[in-house]
Amino acid sequence: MAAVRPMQWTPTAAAPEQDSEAGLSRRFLYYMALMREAEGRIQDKLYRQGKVLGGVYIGRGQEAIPVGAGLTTRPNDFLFPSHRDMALYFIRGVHPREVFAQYMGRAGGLTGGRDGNMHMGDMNRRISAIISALAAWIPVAAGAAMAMRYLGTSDITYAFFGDGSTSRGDWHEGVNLAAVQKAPVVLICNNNQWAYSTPLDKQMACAHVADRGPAYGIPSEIVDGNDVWAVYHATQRAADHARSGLGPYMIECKTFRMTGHSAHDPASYVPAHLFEEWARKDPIERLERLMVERGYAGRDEIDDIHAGIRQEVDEAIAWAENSPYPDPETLLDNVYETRPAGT
Amino acid sequence: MAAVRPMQWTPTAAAPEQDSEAGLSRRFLYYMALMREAEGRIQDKLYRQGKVLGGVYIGRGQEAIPVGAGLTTRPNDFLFPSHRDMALYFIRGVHPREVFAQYMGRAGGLTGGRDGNMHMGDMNRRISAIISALAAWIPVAAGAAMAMRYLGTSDITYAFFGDGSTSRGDWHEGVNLAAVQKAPVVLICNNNQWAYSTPLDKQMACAHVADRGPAYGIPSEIVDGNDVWAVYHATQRAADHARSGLGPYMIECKTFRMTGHSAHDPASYVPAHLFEEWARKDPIERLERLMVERGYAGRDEIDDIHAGIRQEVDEAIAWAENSPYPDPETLLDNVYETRPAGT
Amino acid sequence: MATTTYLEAIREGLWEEMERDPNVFCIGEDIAVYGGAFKVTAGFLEHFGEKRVVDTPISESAIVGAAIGAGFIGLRPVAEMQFADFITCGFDQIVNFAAKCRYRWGAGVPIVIRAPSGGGVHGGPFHSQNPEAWFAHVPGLKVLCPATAYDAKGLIKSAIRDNDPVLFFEHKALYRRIKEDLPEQEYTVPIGKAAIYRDGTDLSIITYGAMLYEASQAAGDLAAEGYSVEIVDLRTVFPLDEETVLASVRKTARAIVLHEDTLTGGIGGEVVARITEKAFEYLDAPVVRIAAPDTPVPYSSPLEQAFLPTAAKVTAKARWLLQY
Amino acid sequence: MATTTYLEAIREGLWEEMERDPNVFCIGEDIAVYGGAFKVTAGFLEHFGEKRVVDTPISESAIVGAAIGAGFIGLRPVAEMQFADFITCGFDQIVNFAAKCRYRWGAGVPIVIRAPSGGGVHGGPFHSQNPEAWFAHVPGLKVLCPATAYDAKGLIKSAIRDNDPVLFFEHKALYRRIKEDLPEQEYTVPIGKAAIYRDGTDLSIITYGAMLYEASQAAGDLAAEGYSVEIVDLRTVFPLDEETVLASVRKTARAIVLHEDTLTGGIGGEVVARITEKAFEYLDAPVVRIAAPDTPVPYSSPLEQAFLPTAAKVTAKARWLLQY
Ligand SMILES: Cc1ncc(C[n+]2csc(CCOP(=O)(O)OP(=O)(O)O)c2C)c(N)n1
Ligand SMILES: Cc1ncc(C[n+]2csc(CCOP(=O)(O)OP(=O)(O)O)c2C)c(N)n1
Ligand SMILES: [Mg+2]
Ligand SMILES: [Mg+2]
Repeated sequence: MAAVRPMQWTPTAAAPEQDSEAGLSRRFLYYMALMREAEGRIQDKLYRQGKVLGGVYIGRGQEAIPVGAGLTTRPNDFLFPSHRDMALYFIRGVHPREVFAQYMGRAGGLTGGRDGNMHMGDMNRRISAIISALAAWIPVAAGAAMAMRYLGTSDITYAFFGDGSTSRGDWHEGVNLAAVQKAPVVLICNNNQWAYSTPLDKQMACAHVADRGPAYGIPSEIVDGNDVWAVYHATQRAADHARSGLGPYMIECKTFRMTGHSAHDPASYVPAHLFEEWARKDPIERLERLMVERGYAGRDEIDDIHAGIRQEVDEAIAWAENSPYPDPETLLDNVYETRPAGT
Repeated sequence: MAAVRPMQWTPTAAAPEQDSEAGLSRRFLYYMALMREAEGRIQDKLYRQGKVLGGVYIGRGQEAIPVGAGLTTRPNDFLFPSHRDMALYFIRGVHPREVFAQYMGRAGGLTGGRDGNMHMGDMNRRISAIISALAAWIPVAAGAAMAMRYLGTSDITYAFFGDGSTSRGDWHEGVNLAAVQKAPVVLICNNNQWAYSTPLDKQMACAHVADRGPAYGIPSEIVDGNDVWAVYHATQRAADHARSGLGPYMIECKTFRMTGHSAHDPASYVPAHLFEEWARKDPIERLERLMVERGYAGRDEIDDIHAGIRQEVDEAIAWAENSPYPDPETLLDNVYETRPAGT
Repeated sequence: MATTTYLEAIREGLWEEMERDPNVFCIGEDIAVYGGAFKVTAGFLEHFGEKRVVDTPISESAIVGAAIGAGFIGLRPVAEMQFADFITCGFDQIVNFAAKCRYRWGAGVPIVIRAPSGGGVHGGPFHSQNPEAWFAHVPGLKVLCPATAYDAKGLIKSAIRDNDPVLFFEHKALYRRIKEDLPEQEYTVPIGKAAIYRDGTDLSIITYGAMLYEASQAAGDLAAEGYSVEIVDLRTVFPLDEETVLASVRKTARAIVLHEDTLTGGIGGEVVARITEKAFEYLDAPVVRIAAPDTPVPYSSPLEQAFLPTAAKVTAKARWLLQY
Repeated sequence: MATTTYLEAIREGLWEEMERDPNVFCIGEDIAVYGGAFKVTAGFLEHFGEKRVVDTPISESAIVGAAIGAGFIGLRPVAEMQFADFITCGFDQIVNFAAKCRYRWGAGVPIVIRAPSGGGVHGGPFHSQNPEAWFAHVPGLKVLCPATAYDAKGLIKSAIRDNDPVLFFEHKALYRRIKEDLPEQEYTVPIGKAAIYRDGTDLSIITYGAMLYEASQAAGDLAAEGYSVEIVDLRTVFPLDEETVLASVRKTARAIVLHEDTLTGGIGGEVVARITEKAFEYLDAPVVRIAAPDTPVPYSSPLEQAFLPTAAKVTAKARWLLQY
């Protein structure tokens, strides 16, 4: 199965050794822009062309969260993304080809066509595939973290979720178990203020997701989710906390969902002025302004990064479109490690 | 089915019109002592004699909670007891006969032998039967409360649960839904500091169950669960809050489980000194001392109440032992309102 | 030209019942402002108001639980699972709370749980499942899987009026694909009664849900070959209308049980077992099942196509049986 | 005199695997300090320490989820449900997370979920259920229901070594009732293989779990009447060992499928369907099922006795079949 054979891939502008502020800014920008471009192509082109079928959920306007948090991860940490965190896959070394092929149901996709859209994972790259049931991965992340401690490592897990997902019983059970067990989990909420058509005040009667930390005896902090540096620093604090044996730490990233819930949702229930307001807070533009202001990069360099990404994405889509569909003969494979007699 | 035909029963010492402080004290004492006596007979006699089979879970030392809370209820309020709240049934007018017959699996029991121990309910008397899965009734209580508001009544629901039950996903989902919907639910936690063999600090990493109120944006308060007057007043506040449309209100009653988890559990995992400590805080003795001090009742009157209860219980047990077992011919009845063809 | 889609039929049934009985109300995720993920309840909020069309947090267990509680107080809640796949998140409430109250303490639970199920829409493993078999194993529940617009409307109305918990699986691939003319006047369809969708004498195909149309196509193809195929549409998969099934098989002596749900542990086994036990002497050939294989529902089209049972598979098996 | 109870056999199997492989650990409610509601893990905490015997909050979904997560990191978790009835609270994690990871993205989930199931102990509706059929309908899971101490030990060891999610249902009425002498030397029992518990030629009884002993008593009674009854103990109810079942029925030409779980939608239907499809020509009589009726498990003794299948019911039906 394709899923377990990682591809080799070197991101054009994100070599990990660039750890100066300028270098890190460039990596932030690269991954955020790559996510924006890749998701844009999927939602606005491939989906409309009928090349991507089924549900499409993108994280436009929220890229600072997976990127700021993702770049604090170490190779052995295990990531549990939610459905608007595409950048985490790139940060984990998943090739854009594999992502496009995933969306188009091709054999070269991360799940080889078995599953679609953001339902992808790779054990070798230590990133999990979500199941649809929201927050189901919170207890799983807790258990993985318990296992890491059990094995005596300083590895940690990162669990991502939306505001709406906190309503699920699994979220509660998972956070509570992690807290009691002092499991090294970093809990990262993308509070984009909507869950499908449901606004925050119909989802919870507390003002902030972070208000839920004390219910589990864990620290929680609120951060501007459109400020990638802020997300990065907060996540670093959270990771340090978890890594040093103090248990889970929750970060609530305030942001906004700049699209409908999915590609088919025009989001007419969202007051238009909110989109305008939040468009002005776009995390990519904001980072670019900062980079220019601080002299981390010139406009040209930034344009080059975008151009490089567009080329990468063009190439990856072409590759994915040439990837064959999975062979129906493989339909029964891999239900179990060994196929049971008579099936 | 026996369950839907309430018996006539007049409690010996608990006429509802006694609403002076002295009168109320007498009603408190009556129900607490009745619960103590009934549960004592079940656990220490009938169970040992093999007349009660299966699990037995009693609320010894916790009687002030169902009694203090229960006596704030109005006839149309709907009660969702937990498994250590027997007094609620008596307060609802369930006859001790029906309770003993329930425990002995007789036709005259509240479920006619269909279910056992505290798994009993009665729609006519507006008291629900729990299912075993802890906290499953919290969302149910939320929905019942929503329906009451829908119907334009000022009725409310009371939902009882233990400290350990707050770990369940259903607890979270139910409390959150109630909070968002501002459903009139009074949430009453018996924090007896154990859940089976599991102490609080392995159940939750916060200090108090009440710390969880803010996570739902609902008021919560801590009360001495062995002080029936304190429970009564706190519940009254909670009920007023809920009845006036302000939504759920949580009360955490600090108490102690003065037995094993169930009749077969010697509770050797509980440090012995805790039993001694809490024995001194016994809610019944404490109420009696207060009644005598304040001149609400003399020792004689108190002794009379106990004697009356013993007699009532003797009679009820005798009745229950004479109640027939359910007829196996009824096995297939009442799975549905109308039995499907061919079954 | 046929005018009412399967989806509209459900909407109409729901609407009529809400008009008829003020105790009927809807509860679920994104059903009010948004009108539901599939727009079944579009326009309900505007007409019936927010007391009767309640958007909830993402809490399937609480949705079912709240419906049960509202049922206790005399309402008739219709709960929606956004996708049937998420019903597993409210499983305990359904199988242990709702299903067992009446038996245990005489408390009826008059709730309906609507859930869009089924594949063929590129939904992948979590937006395509057919969970009916789990619930058909739970005494106390009723499980409906309408295939036609007529039945969808008639059954949702019966479900709402029923005093026991009813699971109503709406096949999402039929929502907009199936269109029929429905009667002007009000009607209901009884729960627990199968329908003879097509009369025949040589072979019975017993099926339900979207597979009805595969069966129908197969029956057409086989008619061209001179075979007369009877199709039994179960409609209610639990409690099963054994009489109608047995009567058909006693007539035709050959049977295929067809469902989209995966084979092992699906409802097919139950149907075959009843036929084998109670119509054994009438059988001229083995009773065979056609169902999806024992795998999750794959996403990619070629895989999903290979996964789903089709008319062609039915026809091939039927020929073998008819020549047996 | 036989020395090892069914319960001790499970304990021994678990203990040996924990000794053998440091990646094996136990997680559940009240399993450490208390040693488990049934004391299966009594003494484990003292011997293996609290890292390997983990008491959790009352959170069945999180217990299963945490086991999955620990499995991702290379451990081999054994999770306990205090009673099998509570497995419904972790249902989504089992059927959607654990069962589907390998198929979707190649991630093996090497977990075991132990759960005391079954009636006959006056447990009432929520401490007596047999939930195996739900899971036997979920591709990706393996479902074990051992009946003997030998199999219980051998299968728990195989389950722990298996790289796929395994549900291990321990029949609580057998815990202390069944005693056997077990081999001194280590052994395992293969998953997916039924056992011929008793050889016979006239009739096959296909069963598993506690019903094995009712079948066995019935077979004894029928032997006295001159009938030779074969008993197939499925042991693994999913994936099913079809070959062994079919071989038995092809030999005897008559079959009863017997289980304690309720009739409709139980595993019996699946077994009958496979026999009917694949051994049809060998059958001399209808294949019949004996199972609990379609009701919740009642508490009171006379009701529960009427509910549970018994040797007498089996014998009566067998006589009818043998004379068919
Ligand atoms: C248990 C469950 N119920 C419903 C859904 C359908 N659903 C998918 S995403 C979504 C909204 C999620 O909101 P949130 O957690 O805030 O994440 P966001 O989409 O806003 O990033 C819903 C209701 C689901 N996936 N799982
Ligand atoms: C979902 C679920 N898991 C496990 C159990 C078994 N069980 C019954 S009571 C109990 C402890 C409950 O603790 P708590 O809520 O604190 O109530 P207490 O018994 O202390 O009054 C447990 C684990 C159960 N009934 N339901
Ligand atoms: Mg959101
Ligand atoms: Mg407790």
